[in-house]
Amino acid sequence: MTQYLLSTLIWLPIAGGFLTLLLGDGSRNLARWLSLGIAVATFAFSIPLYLGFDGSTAAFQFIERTAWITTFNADYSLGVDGIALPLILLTTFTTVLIVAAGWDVITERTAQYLGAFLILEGLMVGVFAAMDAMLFYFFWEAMLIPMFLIIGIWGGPRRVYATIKFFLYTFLGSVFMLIALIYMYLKTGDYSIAALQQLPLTATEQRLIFLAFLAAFAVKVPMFTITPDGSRELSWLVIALSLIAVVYIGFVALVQQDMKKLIAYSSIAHMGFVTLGAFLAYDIVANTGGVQGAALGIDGAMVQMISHGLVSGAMFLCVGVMYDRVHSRQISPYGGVINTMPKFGAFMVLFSMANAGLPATSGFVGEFMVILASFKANFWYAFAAGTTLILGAAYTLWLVKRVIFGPVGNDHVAALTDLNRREFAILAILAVAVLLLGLWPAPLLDVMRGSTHHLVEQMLSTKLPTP
Amino acid sequence: MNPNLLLAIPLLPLAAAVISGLFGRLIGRTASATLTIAGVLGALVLSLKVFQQLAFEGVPSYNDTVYTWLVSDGIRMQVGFLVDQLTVLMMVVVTFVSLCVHVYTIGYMHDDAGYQRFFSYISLFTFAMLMLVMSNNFMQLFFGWEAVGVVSYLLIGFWYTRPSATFANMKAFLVNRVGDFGFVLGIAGIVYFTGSLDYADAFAAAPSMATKTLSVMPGAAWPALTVICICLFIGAMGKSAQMPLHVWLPDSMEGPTPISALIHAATMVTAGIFMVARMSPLFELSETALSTVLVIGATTALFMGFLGIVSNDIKRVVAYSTLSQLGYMTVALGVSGYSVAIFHLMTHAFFKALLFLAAGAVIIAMHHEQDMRKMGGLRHRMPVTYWTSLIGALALIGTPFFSGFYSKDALIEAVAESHRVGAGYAYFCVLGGVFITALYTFRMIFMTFHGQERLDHHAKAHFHDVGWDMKAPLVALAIPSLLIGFFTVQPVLFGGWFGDAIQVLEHNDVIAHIGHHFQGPVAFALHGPMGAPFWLALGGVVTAWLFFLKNPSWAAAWESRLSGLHTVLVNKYYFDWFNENVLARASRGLGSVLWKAGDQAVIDGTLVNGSAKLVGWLAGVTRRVQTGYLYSYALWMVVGLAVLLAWFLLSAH
Amino acid sequence: MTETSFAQFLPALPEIYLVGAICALLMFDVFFGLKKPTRTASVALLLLLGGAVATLISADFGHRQVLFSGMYIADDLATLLKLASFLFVAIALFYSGEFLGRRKLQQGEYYVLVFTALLGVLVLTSAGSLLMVYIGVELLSLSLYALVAFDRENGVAAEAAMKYFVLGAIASGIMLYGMSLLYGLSGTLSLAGLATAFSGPNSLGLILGLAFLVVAVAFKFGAVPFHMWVPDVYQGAPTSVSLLVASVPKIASFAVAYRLLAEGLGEVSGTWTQMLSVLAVLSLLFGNLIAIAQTNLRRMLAYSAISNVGFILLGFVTGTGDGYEAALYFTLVYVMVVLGTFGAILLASREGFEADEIADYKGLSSRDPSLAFMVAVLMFSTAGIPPFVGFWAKLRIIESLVNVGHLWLSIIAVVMSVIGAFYYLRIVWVMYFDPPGDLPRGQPRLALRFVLGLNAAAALGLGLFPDVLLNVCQTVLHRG
Amino acid sequence: MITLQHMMVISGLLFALSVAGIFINRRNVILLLMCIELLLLSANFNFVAFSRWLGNIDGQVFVFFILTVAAAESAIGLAILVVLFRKRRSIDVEDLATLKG
Repeated sequence: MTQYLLSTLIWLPIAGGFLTLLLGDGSRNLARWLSLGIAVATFAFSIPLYLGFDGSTAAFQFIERTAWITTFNADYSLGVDGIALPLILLTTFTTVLIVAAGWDVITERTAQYLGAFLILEGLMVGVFAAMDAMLFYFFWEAMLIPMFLIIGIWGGPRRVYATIKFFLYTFLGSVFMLIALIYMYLKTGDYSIAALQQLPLTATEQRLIFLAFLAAFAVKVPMFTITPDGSRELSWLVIALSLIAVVYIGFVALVQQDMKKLIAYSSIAHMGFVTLGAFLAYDIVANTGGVQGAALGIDGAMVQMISHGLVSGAMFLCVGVMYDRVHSRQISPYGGVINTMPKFGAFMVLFSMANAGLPATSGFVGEFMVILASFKANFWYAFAAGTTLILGAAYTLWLVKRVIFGPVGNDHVAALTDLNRREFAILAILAVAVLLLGLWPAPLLDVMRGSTHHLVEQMLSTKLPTP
Repeated sequence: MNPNLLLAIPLLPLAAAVISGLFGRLIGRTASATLTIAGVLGALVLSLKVFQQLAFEGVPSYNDTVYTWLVSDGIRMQVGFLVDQLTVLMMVVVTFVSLCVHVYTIGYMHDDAGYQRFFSYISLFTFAMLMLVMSNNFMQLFFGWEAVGVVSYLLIGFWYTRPSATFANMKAFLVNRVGDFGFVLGIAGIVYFTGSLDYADAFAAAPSMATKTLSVMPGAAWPALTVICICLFIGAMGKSAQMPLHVWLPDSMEGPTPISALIHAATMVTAGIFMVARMSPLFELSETALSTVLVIGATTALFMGFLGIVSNDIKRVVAYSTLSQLGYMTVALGVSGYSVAIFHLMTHAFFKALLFLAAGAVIIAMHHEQDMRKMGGLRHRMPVTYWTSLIGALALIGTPFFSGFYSKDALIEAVAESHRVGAGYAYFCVLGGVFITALYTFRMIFMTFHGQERLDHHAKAHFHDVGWDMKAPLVALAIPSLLIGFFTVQPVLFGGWFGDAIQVLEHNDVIAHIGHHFQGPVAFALHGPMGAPFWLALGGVVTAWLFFLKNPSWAAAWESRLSGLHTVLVNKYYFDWFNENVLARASRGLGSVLWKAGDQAVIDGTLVNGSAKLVGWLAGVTRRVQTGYLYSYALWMVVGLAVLLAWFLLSAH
Repeated sequence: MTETSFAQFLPALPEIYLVGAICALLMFDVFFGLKKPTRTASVALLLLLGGAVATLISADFGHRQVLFSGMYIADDLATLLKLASFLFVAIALFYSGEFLGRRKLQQGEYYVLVFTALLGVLVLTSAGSLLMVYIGVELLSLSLYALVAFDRENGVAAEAAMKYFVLGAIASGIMLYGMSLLYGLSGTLSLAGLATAFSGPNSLGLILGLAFLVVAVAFKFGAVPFHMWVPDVYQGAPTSVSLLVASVPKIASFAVAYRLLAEGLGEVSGTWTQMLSVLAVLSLLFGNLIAIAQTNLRRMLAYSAISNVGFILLGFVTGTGDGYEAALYFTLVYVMVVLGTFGAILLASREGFEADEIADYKGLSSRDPSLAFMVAVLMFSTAGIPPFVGFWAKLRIIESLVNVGHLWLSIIAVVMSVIGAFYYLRIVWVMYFDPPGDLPRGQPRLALRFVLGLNAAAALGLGLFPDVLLNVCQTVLHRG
Repeated sequence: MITLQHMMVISGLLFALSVAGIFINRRNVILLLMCIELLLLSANFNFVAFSRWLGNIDGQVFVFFILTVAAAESAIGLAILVVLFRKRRSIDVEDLATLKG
């Protein structure tokens, strides 16, 4: 079974998704239970992945390899390292919650909604598990389709333009990555990421390829180790963008009147920490002459990514809970929600605190680690990153103050009903996850250790001939 | 020392908090109260046990890890305890005051719907504070640091339907976050040099850090340890409400009074003082940092005292007094008198908690009336409260033999002994502060308990003294307020109680200098009237008597004569005005500008929508080439052919 | 006639068979089909399948045979293209059946014209001389002109036919002029002869002749600026004819380009690849841009075709076997998907509702979910999004371009295909995000739906397992 | 002496004339058909000339094919013209512009 574990994690939800699509809305309940079953089963299958994983080594595990496209020498090769594993777990975990969260909220085209999410899940696992660059790109691009449909059909107002924009600009970003991949393939004759990492490249090539990857904003951090010298040279760009994301977006989030937008902006700021942490290695070496801190930054980035998935997801769910009742995402129609929804209020405050990076919640771990690491690179990096302590708290707590606290704002709020059992369960599971990760992140870090160290080595290697 | 015993100390309140928080409605009011009180009582008893072991049984101090939070890049982040003399003193103070507050809460919150929630919060707070003081590393310190912040956020906003409360709690959290911002940078700096978060490693590396520099600005290399210490102190400024980060504390009086006693007198605000004392091996090596501490503390001590004179809200007077006293403690830190800072912290915890709880008792008796102008003559109506308050007030102004006298007098002498940059200014401030302290303290006592009754009809009709559930804690706190200084000044200050917990360089050791003249607590107290502080305090009391009891019209006259100064004071030096109208407004304005100009106009408008529009426009224009007329189609073909021919023929030849 | 001489004709069996089939179909229609036209349609389908069999019988895999003094080439490429042509024409006729019946176009002549057009395609795939190219082109074109105008009650169709005819004739004239120049320079009409004749530096006359021929090829493909007929014909012709024009002739165009340029004039590829690169870029640019502004689905597909032709031409621009292979793969994939797209239009259409405006597809996902799903698959495939086969087609072209160092061309190609993705997405958007209004619900037409489903499934299947078709293309061109 | 160059010039002129005729003529479709014949003629002229000059018969064979095809082409062109006229009552080129954009 473990032999095909990754394939199962990819194709089970995809097949389940198609099955759900086939069921259609005629048997809505069946579709719900089926998709929940599939999501839970997928999550269950991802647990042996964690249990059987050896975190002490950087080697890929649960490897599957079959020839796929002989013409391109591209293989269907899957495997996980310490960096992919947590992301896969996050994916399978959140999908269960997403399916449950949409249970009776999505009344239109329920089956399509659930099916699209299951398919998306499979594709995402594929993205994380792919060891072949072409396979990675294949899954990566294919993800656009369910995302396009999900945003377009079930998104908010102006969703159609939003989803078209989203699709085209993501597509534009990733085609450059494609050209870069092809370019390298033509030099190695192989699409396997490991082979691409061995490929010698000139400084200019590395620079361009790095930028192409950046355009696609590759979630696959290890991809950047293909161009260590290019990364070294252009890491300032990523760091600058990250810090801008943290500070600039912090201010922008402060003035949002739409809760969802506010959370979306805060999510950008959090992702700024991810990219910041991932690219500190070069500055750290330049500044301190040692590597300590580089892996800390990458670890922090990873924890931040996982935490961001949980916390932002939870915040969006909270907005959804209110939207289902009042049908507004603006802040102004609310106020004093905690009076009528005490349980919900408690959750919302908890997740807001996590969003503001409070210790003992998952939101703290990654931020703390990245700030520590960024000090090693440059005092001002840490300074700029540290402002999130103030800005993040400011926009989050101001949101909480205006929405949750205060006297009952109006009749809508007065008529609110507290969480139902399903909503409670979902938020409670997320709350437990957020606290668990915050109180004891060691298991997560243990899994990644080997891989992050390997990653740092790769980043700090050079492909240029020594002069 | 038994690690399980140590572990039980913070976990008992935590467990009680979790149970009464999550299942409070299920188990009921009484059970929640009993449970949390039992939890804190357990913590107190165990703390005393640890105290006994350390103080009398000669058990060495404890420093070990409970569990590894995470390991990344060889940096171990752990949860662990360092229990030495400094820690155990804090533990006892925290759990004792907390216990009093818990008991007091039974009466104070009796009619409140959020009874269980309140107990849960204060127990949680006790847990967070214990984690803070017991920590043996910076990660956990920061955890406790932020955790007390968030619980105080919850507590200040306990009455969440009051807009003023939700505003105050947000303000408190944000201002604290400004401090934490500095704090986290300081921690990062320590990790930068030591690669470890443990105190022990940091202290061991302190001498080497003192020789290193950080190039913060290009070309300017700053002494690393100074940068780190100042960053850490910024954290302390937030938590211990030092100017200019003090603004949250007066506003936080929006919370229920027990909170004020717990958070704003005894525990949370002293976290900063404790932290600097804990970091004495680092601070000692940076004169610049200590001078900064000294000046900021001195300024706070004097100028926050002034505000107490003009405030009419009984709780706010105590709050400004707290600010001022925190300034005193900071001054003590600044002159390397860490032990006297902690000593004053301890005595202050008792008498200030007492004053807060007494004020709370008055407020409850007056049916939530906090304006002292509507009180007066209450000493007959609530004698227990009056007498305990008086004890607290006398302790606060430093009456000989009262606990506050020992700590404050030693503190002032320590400042006098110091030759650090800023010590002169500090000496002036702390001496002036003595007069001011006596003035506002007795202004409060006189306006509340003496003179004519100025109660309105409603208050008079419904007035009823508080029950013994609230009086008992007052008495329980009055005893140490009166006595603890007398009994502990010798061992704590001059008996080497702190041992290695606090490290002072020999040439900085002002306390040792005072110790040469120390001949026991009685002599020390009798020596009091020989010094300026005693007469200044007496002057303050007399002035208060003249202006606010004997001739209240004088107060009004002086008020109008000094109306400019008065306005400045009433507006609290315009700090709030500045923060709200300049800082907050500028941030929101910047946010709006960035959003509208940056996000909407440039990114969305120009880059995203603009490029889409451009493509759409091009599409509309180019489609017109297809006119539908055959001859134009033919023409395009011919033109195409001609251009191809021309191009290639010309380029070929 | 001896046994061996008969064997000499065997490689030409597909064409011979088709000529016979045309006669048979004419006769059948006269005797049996006039009263029940559906019979003729069924027979035509059978005959096409027979043609595929005949192609297989005549094929001699892995060998290249040259017949009739070099006029006729039988190789793997020809076999593949012929098989594909038979198959695709059969699918096209199957899709059109209902439509033709409804529009009273189901007459024997229609099928005969389709067959003659197909004959033109077959001739082109095996063309070994300029004369054969000319004959093939004219066979195909003349049949198509007639087919476009086949619906005599439709003035717009006649207009489209007229434009097509006039422009096509000009293109023929240009091609002939170019052929005459090449003939004058080399003294031979055979493509093999041309290949040996030109090897030195390019003379003025050669450039002249090449330019004329390139223009003619570009016209057949419908590359900018020789594309003007494409949108008008796609929109004006009866849908079944648009389907035909959009599909199989692309195979013929590939064959012409390959035989004429790659094989015949391969030695001077430097010149014509440059010319083609200009046309390819223009096609990508204008095709994608103007398609965005369209409201008529068929017209939009026409511009989409123009942009896709840009991709095919980019394959030729490489001037390498790798690029030709990519172009072949792209052509086959494109034709397959475009068949499905037009099939979907035919399935959606009904009496009085042509379903050729984009707005006609509003809310299709709720009116006819399975059709909407299939259209979405085909659209995503054309846009080049994995896991559909269109992705590999584009990837293959870009890879061949990067391989010869044409980085800029490949960047233009991908950027334009991102812009192009917009109008494919708009179809999905209209189907899935817009409310249906009072547009009619779907009709069952199960047979058509089933085959269309297979068509869409092929787009997915070949996308998941692209190796099959990629290997076929590789084999065909490398051994041939 | 008439040389190949003369022939080429003539055929070039014929070609240019016919092409010009096609896009300059904005009136009548029949004129277009005639221009197309002229276009084919220019190619024929070339073929014959080259064939003669090269002493190679292939070109002249080609011409026969072109002539035949041209006949078929004219037939189809005229047939389309008839259909068009029947529906539109006009053979004006200017009127052939319902499909555009």
